[in-house]
Amino acid sequence: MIDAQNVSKLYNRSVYALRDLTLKIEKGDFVFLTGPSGAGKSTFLRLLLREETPNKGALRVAGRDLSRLTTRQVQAYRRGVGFVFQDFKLIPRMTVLENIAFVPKVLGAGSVPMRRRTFQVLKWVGLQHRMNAFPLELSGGEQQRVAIARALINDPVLVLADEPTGNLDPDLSLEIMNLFREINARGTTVVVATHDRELIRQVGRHTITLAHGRIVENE
Amino acid sequence: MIDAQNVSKLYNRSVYALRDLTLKIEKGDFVFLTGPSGAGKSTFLRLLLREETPNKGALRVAGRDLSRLTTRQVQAYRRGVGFVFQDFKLIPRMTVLENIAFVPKVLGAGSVPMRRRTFQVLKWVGLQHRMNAFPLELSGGEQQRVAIARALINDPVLVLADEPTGNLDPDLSLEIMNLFREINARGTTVVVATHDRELIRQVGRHTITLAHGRIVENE
Amino acid sequence: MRAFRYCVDEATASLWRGRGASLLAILTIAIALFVLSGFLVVSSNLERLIARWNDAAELSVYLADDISQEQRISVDQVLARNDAVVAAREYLSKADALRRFKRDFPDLATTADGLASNPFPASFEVRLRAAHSADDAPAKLAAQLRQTAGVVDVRYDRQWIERLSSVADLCRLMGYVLGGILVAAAVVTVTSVVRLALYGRKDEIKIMELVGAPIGYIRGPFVLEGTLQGGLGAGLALAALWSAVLVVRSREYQVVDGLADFSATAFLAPSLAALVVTGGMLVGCVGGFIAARTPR
Amino acid sequence: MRAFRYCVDEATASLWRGRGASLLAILTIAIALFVLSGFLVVSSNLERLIARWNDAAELSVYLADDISQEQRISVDQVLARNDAVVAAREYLSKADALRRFKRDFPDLATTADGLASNPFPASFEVRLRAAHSADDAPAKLAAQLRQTAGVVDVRYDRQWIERLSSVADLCRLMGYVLGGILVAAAVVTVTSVVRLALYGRKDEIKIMELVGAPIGYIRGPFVLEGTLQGGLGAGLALAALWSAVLVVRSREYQVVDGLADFSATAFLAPSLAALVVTGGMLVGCVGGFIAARTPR
Ligand SMILES: Nc1ncnc2c1ncn2[C@@H]1O[C@H](COP(=O)(O)OP(=O)(O)OP(=O)(O)O)[C@@H](O)[C@H]1O
Ligand SMILES: Nc1ncnc2c1ncn2[C@@H]1O[C@H](COP(=O)(O)OP(=O)(O)OP(=O)(O)O)[C@@H](O)[C@H]1O
Ligand SMILES: [Mg+2]
Ligand SMILES: [Mg+2]
Repeated sequence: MIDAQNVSKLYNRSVYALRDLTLKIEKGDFVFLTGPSGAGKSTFLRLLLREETPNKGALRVAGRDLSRLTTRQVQAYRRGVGFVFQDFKLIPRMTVLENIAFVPKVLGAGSVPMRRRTFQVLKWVGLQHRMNAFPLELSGGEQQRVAIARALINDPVLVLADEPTGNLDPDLSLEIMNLFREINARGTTVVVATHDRELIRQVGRHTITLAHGRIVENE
Repeated sequence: MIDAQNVSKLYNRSVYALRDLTLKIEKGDFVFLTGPSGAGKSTFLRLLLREETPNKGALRVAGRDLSRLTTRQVQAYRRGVGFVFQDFKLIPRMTVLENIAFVPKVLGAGSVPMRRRTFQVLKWVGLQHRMNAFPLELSGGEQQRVAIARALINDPVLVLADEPTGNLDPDLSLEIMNLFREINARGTTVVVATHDRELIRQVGRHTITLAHGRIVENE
Repeated sequence: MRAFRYCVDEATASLWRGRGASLLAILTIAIALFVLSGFLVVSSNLERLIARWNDAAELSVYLADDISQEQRISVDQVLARNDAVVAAREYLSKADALRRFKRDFPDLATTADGLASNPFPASFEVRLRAAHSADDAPAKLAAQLRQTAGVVDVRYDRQWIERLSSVADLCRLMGYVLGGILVAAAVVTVTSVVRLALYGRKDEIKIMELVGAPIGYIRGPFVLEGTLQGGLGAGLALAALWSAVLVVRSREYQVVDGLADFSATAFLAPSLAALVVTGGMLVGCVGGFIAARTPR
Repeated sequence: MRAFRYCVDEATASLWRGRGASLLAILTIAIALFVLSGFLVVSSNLERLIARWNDAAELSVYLADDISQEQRISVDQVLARNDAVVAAREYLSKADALRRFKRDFPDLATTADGLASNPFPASFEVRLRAAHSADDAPAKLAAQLRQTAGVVDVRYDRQWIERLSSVADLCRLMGYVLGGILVAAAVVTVTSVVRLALYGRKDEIKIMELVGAPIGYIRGPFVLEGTLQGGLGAGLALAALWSAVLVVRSREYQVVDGLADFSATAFLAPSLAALVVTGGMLVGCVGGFIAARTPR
């Protein structure tokens, strides 16, 4: 599914965020990405969303070279990926419901099945009672769950989650992880960046540890 | 230091974020505020910063009734409080250094002692090498540490931190907590809202647990 | 179709949500277009006025004192035949000419009375058609008249017409300059208003791009919002202008009697009004497009 | 003092950082003020022109054909004594008057030649001072002259003056209306530009408030930024206008000869130019203040 060959990412101030990263993630895998703050976890996920392109090396997802996509292809590719952002990235002027259903709606999903699907994901993350609230009216953990719900609505083939439980208490974190596991069981590839060693221990899956932009452990 | 009498907070959509909260926090205390997502932790801290006022009850900090302050008094009060926001609230157009030194600078701190002080806090949070970066060029954990540094620069009498380690790995989290403990040892009152039970266990202090806007445990 | 409905919904909702900012944008556009089309009204009325003044251009055909009845009639017929050029003609006898001289120069009236004989010739005073007052048809007519028996002299007021058309030229020149400046002002204003309004939305656009929304859906509403703002602004400007015209018309105010008649002030021609609205929408559309293209 | 230096630093830095948006704001202000002060230039030049036309108003003092040398000198002395009203005087002999008649009415020249005696009286042609052309000092002078021996008639061109001043009135009226609209346009534009620019900053203002920054420090830079934008815009407008005036001046273009002389086109008086700059800064300041007051 994911095939990174000698990928390096260097930001403008000559900070190497990733250095010569080579790794393979198979279709259907559930992978934890961990490492200290500033290790390059978010950067790797950002490359996978094609928010950035690598300065060196090739990154292929499902056979496509991400550096070689046109703007339109990028949009289509992103629609197949569910992304949970570290800083949520909700649209403040839209309600919870609108934030979640935005992309399927503009893609022309029928309104009845879409509504049902939206309720379903909202229930998964335990937010059905807040569906008409605006993001700024939600607690940190609630916003995070909206971000998770948005990532799941489209039945993506790849779910990328950046610190999806940073603002959640341990019980809720485990619930969300079970949700990801459930989705993974249905064949979706899942990559989760997290600091929460406790969580990794409890879920216990393939874990890649980064430090200073390099892989230090892969098991 | 903090004296809440029957404080209730109700947001526009008739959601009770806090209900009849009565508690006292002594000067020099180190208090953890915990509880599930949406329990009202951030709301309580926001009341303490006077970002919001309670709908019912009285909230006094250092003898001042927070509902009775003029705009100018509010600004002065806030300068005595160090606040770490759950969503960081850094100013994107300012560098790390400017973000941290902004308030002391406008208050007329001499530029030499201020520079020394700024370097000191940046070193505490381990970010001296990124001081000229802009917030959007930082990883999540780095931004969080900048927010912590800003809260500490003014030698505040009260430090309020909302999920200050949500984006940090366990080792860094413990380091930051040690920093708070150090400050606390010098007489500053510290209130930290967190989900991280592991951290609370390790630091082991006065812990107030909220659920649905009420205190369910206070020990 | 679905895309279009989505854009319309979004754009109107956004206009409504940000009504403070939108109102300011619309007002700014309206004022720019008001001044611009106000200029158009003034200039078109001025042209009409100049045309009317041109109309007043005259050809004087002086007749010999000893002209015969037949000769006079034949001169009259030459004028009648040339009715493509001649708007009106009036016969002024020697007595009439003396009276007119006395009226125009009252301080010389007594002097004129002291004269033994009436020195003023009889004449035909000819009003030319406006359409021809600038080309050489009147000159040809003058030449023809000069050869007609009984005509002493033909005085054709070229200088007066040339002065008028140089005034008209100047008006037009000022019009182009002022019009150009104001169109530039409108474009800059709309673009800046739309862009500035969108600076506040760049995060939103970024998020939409990151979740894979199709480009049309990201930009469409902004373009449409700009277009709507432009159209509304233009409509407002025309409404304001129309009231201004009504106010001017109602004034009982005549300067230099007969030269300017305010009650006849004309509004913009329908096609010009449509052009203003279309122009406003186009400018808004372009502004919205530019703004949505480069949100960073 | 420290607060002020901070505000200046912040405002200029912010202008520089957001130079795209700021440039648009400045340009918009510049165009609004350009049109506004352009109008001021046109109107002040028009007033000067009218004053000059007024200056041309004349008093004609017709003398008897049999006037004695002493009488003529005493009439001249009456005029000389009234030099508060009289700008210039010129003696026109009977022969001069005939020449002028022939020049002004060439088609009657032959007729005039045929006259036995010269019917035109000698006269003093008097130019009045502009300051007095509207009050009744000229009328009093005329009355006095009428009683002077050797004077046949005094013709005082009241009607011409009244027409001119009604034209001037109309110009002034149009000036007020247009000026009012354009000032409104400038205010709305600046306010909206500053406000819109600040919508994008409301998060920042909120954060500053939350970390306890003093109010002056939060608002000061925005107010100053608006003021700077206004001032820069005004400066730009004046520079553009100055070039426009130079262009107009360089034109070899005289309409209705002698009535309007473009090469003498005057720029704004320094005090007016200062007013435009101050006005721009004031408007920008008010806009910045409003914008910083209500960021939510
Ligand atoms: N501005 C607001 N308007 C309406 N409701 C709000 C607002 N802010 C918070 N709430 C609601 O109040 C409740 C408490 O929110 P609060 O942010 O205090 O929770 P929290 O304990 O900080 O949760 P978390 O751990 O997820 O950050 C939540 O149900 C939230 O949806
Ligand atoms: N836009 C950017 N410009 C410059 N440097 C950047 C940018 N984004 C990230 N960096 C730097 O790249 C490095 C890796 O950042 P990244 O966000 O990938 O870390 P992370 O592993 O996600 O950390 P955290 O756990 O704190 O979120 C950091 O040192 C960061 O400062
Ligand atoms: Mg990260
Ligand atoms: Mg919270």
